Amino acid sequence: MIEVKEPKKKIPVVGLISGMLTVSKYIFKKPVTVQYPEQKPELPDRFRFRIFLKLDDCVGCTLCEQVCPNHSINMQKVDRENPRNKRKIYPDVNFGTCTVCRNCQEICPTEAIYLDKEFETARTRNSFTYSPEELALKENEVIK
Amino acid sequence: MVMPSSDWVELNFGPQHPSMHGVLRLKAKLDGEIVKEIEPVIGYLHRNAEKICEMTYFNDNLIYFDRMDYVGAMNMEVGYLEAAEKLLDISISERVKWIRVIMAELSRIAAHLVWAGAYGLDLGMLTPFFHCFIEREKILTIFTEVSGSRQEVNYMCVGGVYQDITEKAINEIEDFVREFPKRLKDIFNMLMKNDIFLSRTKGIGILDKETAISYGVTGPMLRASGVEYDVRKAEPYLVYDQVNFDIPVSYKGDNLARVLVRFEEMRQSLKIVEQAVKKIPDGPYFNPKAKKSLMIRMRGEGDVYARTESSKGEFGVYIVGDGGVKPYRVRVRSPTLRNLSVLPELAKDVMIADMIAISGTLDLVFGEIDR
Amino acid sequence: MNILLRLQELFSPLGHLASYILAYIFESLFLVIFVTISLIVMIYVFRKYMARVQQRIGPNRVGKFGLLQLIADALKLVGKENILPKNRDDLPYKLAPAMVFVSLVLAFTILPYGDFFYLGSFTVTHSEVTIILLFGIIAIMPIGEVLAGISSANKYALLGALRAVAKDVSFEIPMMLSVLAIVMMASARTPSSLSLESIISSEFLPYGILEPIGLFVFFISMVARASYTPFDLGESDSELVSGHSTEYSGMRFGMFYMGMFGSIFLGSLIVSILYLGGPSGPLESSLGFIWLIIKAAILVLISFTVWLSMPRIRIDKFINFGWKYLIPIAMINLILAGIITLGWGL
Amino acid sequence: MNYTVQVIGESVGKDGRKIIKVTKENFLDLMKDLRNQGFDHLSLITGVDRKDFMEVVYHLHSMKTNEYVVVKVETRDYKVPSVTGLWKSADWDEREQYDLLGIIFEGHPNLKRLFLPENWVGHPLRKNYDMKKTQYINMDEEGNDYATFDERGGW
Repeated sequence: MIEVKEPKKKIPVVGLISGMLTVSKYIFKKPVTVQYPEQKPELPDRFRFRIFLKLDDCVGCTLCEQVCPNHSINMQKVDRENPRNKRKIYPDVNFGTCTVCRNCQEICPTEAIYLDKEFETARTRNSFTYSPEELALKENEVIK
Repeated sequence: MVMPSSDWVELNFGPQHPSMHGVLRLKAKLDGEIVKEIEPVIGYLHRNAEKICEMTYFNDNLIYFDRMDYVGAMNMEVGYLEAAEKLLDISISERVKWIRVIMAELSRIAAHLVWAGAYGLDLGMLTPFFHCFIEREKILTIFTEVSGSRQEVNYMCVGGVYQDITEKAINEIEDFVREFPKRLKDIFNMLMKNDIFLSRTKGIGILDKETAISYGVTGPMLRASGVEYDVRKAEPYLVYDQVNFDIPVSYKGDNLARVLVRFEEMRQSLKIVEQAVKKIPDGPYFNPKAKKSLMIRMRGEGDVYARTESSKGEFGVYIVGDGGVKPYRVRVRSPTLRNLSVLPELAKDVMIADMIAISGTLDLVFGEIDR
Repeated sequence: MNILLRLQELFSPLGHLASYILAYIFESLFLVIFVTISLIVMIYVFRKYMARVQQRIGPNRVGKFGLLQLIADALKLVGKENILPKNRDDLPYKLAPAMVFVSLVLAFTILPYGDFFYLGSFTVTHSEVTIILLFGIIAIMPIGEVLAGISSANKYALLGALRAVAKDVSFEIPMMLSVLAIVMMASARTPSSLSLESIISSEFLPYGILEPIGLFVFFISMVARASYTPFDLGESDSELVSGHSTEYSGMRFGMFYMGMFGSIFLGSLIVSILYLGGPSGPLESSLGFIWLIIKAAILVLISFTVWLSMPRIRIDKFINFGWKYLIPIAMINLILAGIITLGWGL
Repeated sequence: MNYTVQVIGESVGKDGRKIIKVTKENFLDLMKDLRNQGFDHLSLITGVDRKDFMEVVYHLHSMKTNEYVVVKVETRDYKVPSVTGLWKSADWDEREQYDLLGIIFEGHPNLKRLFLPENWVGHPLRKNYDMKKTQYINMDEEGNDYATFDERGGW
């Protein structure tokens, strides 16, 4: 336990001037902002945003649908030949409600659903939901 | 001259107001410049997280806790997991405990930095805000480094953490610990050397010990009123009994005391992080028992209350389980709600400017108050 | 030789009266352009300065280095819808921003700018009593703010107007007292001591060196009058949302915004004219305008630093400060000035 | 600890905290007792909807001795005596529990809803609350908000 001390009483204007100097000192320092579209920020290795799906690996176990905290994932029927996925159901993702909690990636038994670094996924309101085929594509290949 | 109460002007501060920290609405009755009485109206950000928690699995609830105190999300996760892991009988390894301590303390610094910047803005100071956020951004980068997200991290899970802390993240934390005190000193000087700042905070909004305890005020506000109560010392959780730190206390109880206590807390948190980074042992970062249950088949019965010290005060989580995979009832003790409830007491017969200065020191975060 | 006379010479074939009228019109136009450009430059500098102090970059998208940012902002403000409050008092509501801006531009017509090479001085009005005119005009500006506050039928705006009145009343007096000291000192050396030009020309040392107390009082009064952060009580954006300009939008808001920056610039100009020797400086006399601008620019930068580094003072403490400290200090300054003047007279 | 009143039972919970169960009649006396014994900090009031009865849980804490005790009281008619006279923090806590669970705290000076608008239908944390019915919120001229079932009457 320590007691915090109030700053000592000073001559009135001196404090104001030293505060002003502290502030104006920073004019000589480099700005920290990143000019976004031209300069991309250096993202840490583990940064994740967009969900991807490997269609061949998905077994349609619906675990990701169950674990999704805000029901962003729903299983869809997709007519596609895959011996491992007998029921032919694959997850779609609504990015409008996705909170990037990565629970689906953690729980997926075959690592079919995973997240990756892509984050520039601006979409209009009605096209947030990505179908399973679109989830398999790279972001710039998705046409909405 | 005393105006009769019928001549008081009624004025709504908020829900949209520059210094109401989100969506607080204060119904104020004014006699000229003097605030005669105020009534806080809350609930504009109410999502009923407690009800949502009853409908989701134990592990999934974490993301709703991230969004309670969204400026210091890791603290909320620690608070929830303290209760959930006791209820589900899942133990965590020593390494996880240390990781959690590091993250909780970094998050405390981040939350206090938001407060310090916003408090400057409340008083009309523009510059400290940006310096606070530059430093906060460094912490958020560390969070991204370990978890993948900046603010609502969802890093911890029942039984451990999702991903192990990396060597690079530890280096970044060490860099931060080395460089932060310089900037903190500058921010501190910008505020504390200023006579106007002192005149706005000294002796204003005095909260005495008895009122504070009776209203359930906790955290830096209570400590500024002279009560040496910190859950990290009173009921050590994780490994807080193995690190060396002090609780800052002031006996003045005014705005300035609260400001100083929070600044000192940042320094103490930094001290904890410094020790924890050195002491962090090897070990598993995840309890295989939780992993085996696939995160959604964990069952718990009984009721558990766990309290932790978040950046705002005592954050308690009370979980009742009925043996199912989802909690039966989750109740959150929101520290800021109690801190806010003392505002009508503090802001009585003060000037409008003082009311803003006082409500700034409460450190309001509406995700947590309204839940 | 100043611009006015040169213009009159240019138009002299049109006859005496017509040439003077045309000369005045063009001269006023020059002045409006000068004020607008200096405001644009000032706001740009302020933004860049603020950004650097806060380790940001500041405007850099519109034009090279963001130089056209302010023009873009002005276009945006003009293009915006004017949202009018329902219960407003129509005439004063619409008059208030114009009043603030017009009185600001009027004040610029009186200042002695000093010579600028061939062009000469910018000054429009030449009179024996410019100092009285000047303080008469700048006293109009707060009235615009008060009108805005009481006419927009908003409690925040009303409180802002009340604060603005209290602030202005308590700071006009020390301001005028410190100006009085200057007039007194000037009267010992020049017969027309109410004219700004003769005040400048009569000094052998800048008055700021002779009476630093007066400089201090006057600078604080000017800061208070321009209402930026330590004393922005009429606006106090974290308490009263935006004070008297809460209900304004579009270009009407823009006028208040320009009015604030304009009065910082005006204040710096007046301080440098009265206390720092104005256009006089070393080197040749045709550089007077440059000297004045340099002096004003330094004061403007100091003002910006004050703005960025200080919290808002509380209204009662502020008025206390005005009445209990500044007025006595100004009185002492007046007495000291009297002693100095007597010394000169002897 | 000694109490002057009869308690139903004492036990230790899963988290190691002492739990005291008490009937509704003896509840207020017990709380007064505990208040006098130094439990100056009412940490939390929780209502748990057990379907056929309501359980109200009080977490009490003593700042001086750092003791902790949990008081549980059951009620079938959703009515519990208010403890606002003993701890100030009970004021908002009880309002919150009234708001979300519909527990009526008898003797509370200002028992209004804390989060939801005053005319909200139902108490959301009850187990039988109908989640299907959407209620929309709007604001009246005074700035107070109200709830409505009309889709166009709010957001």
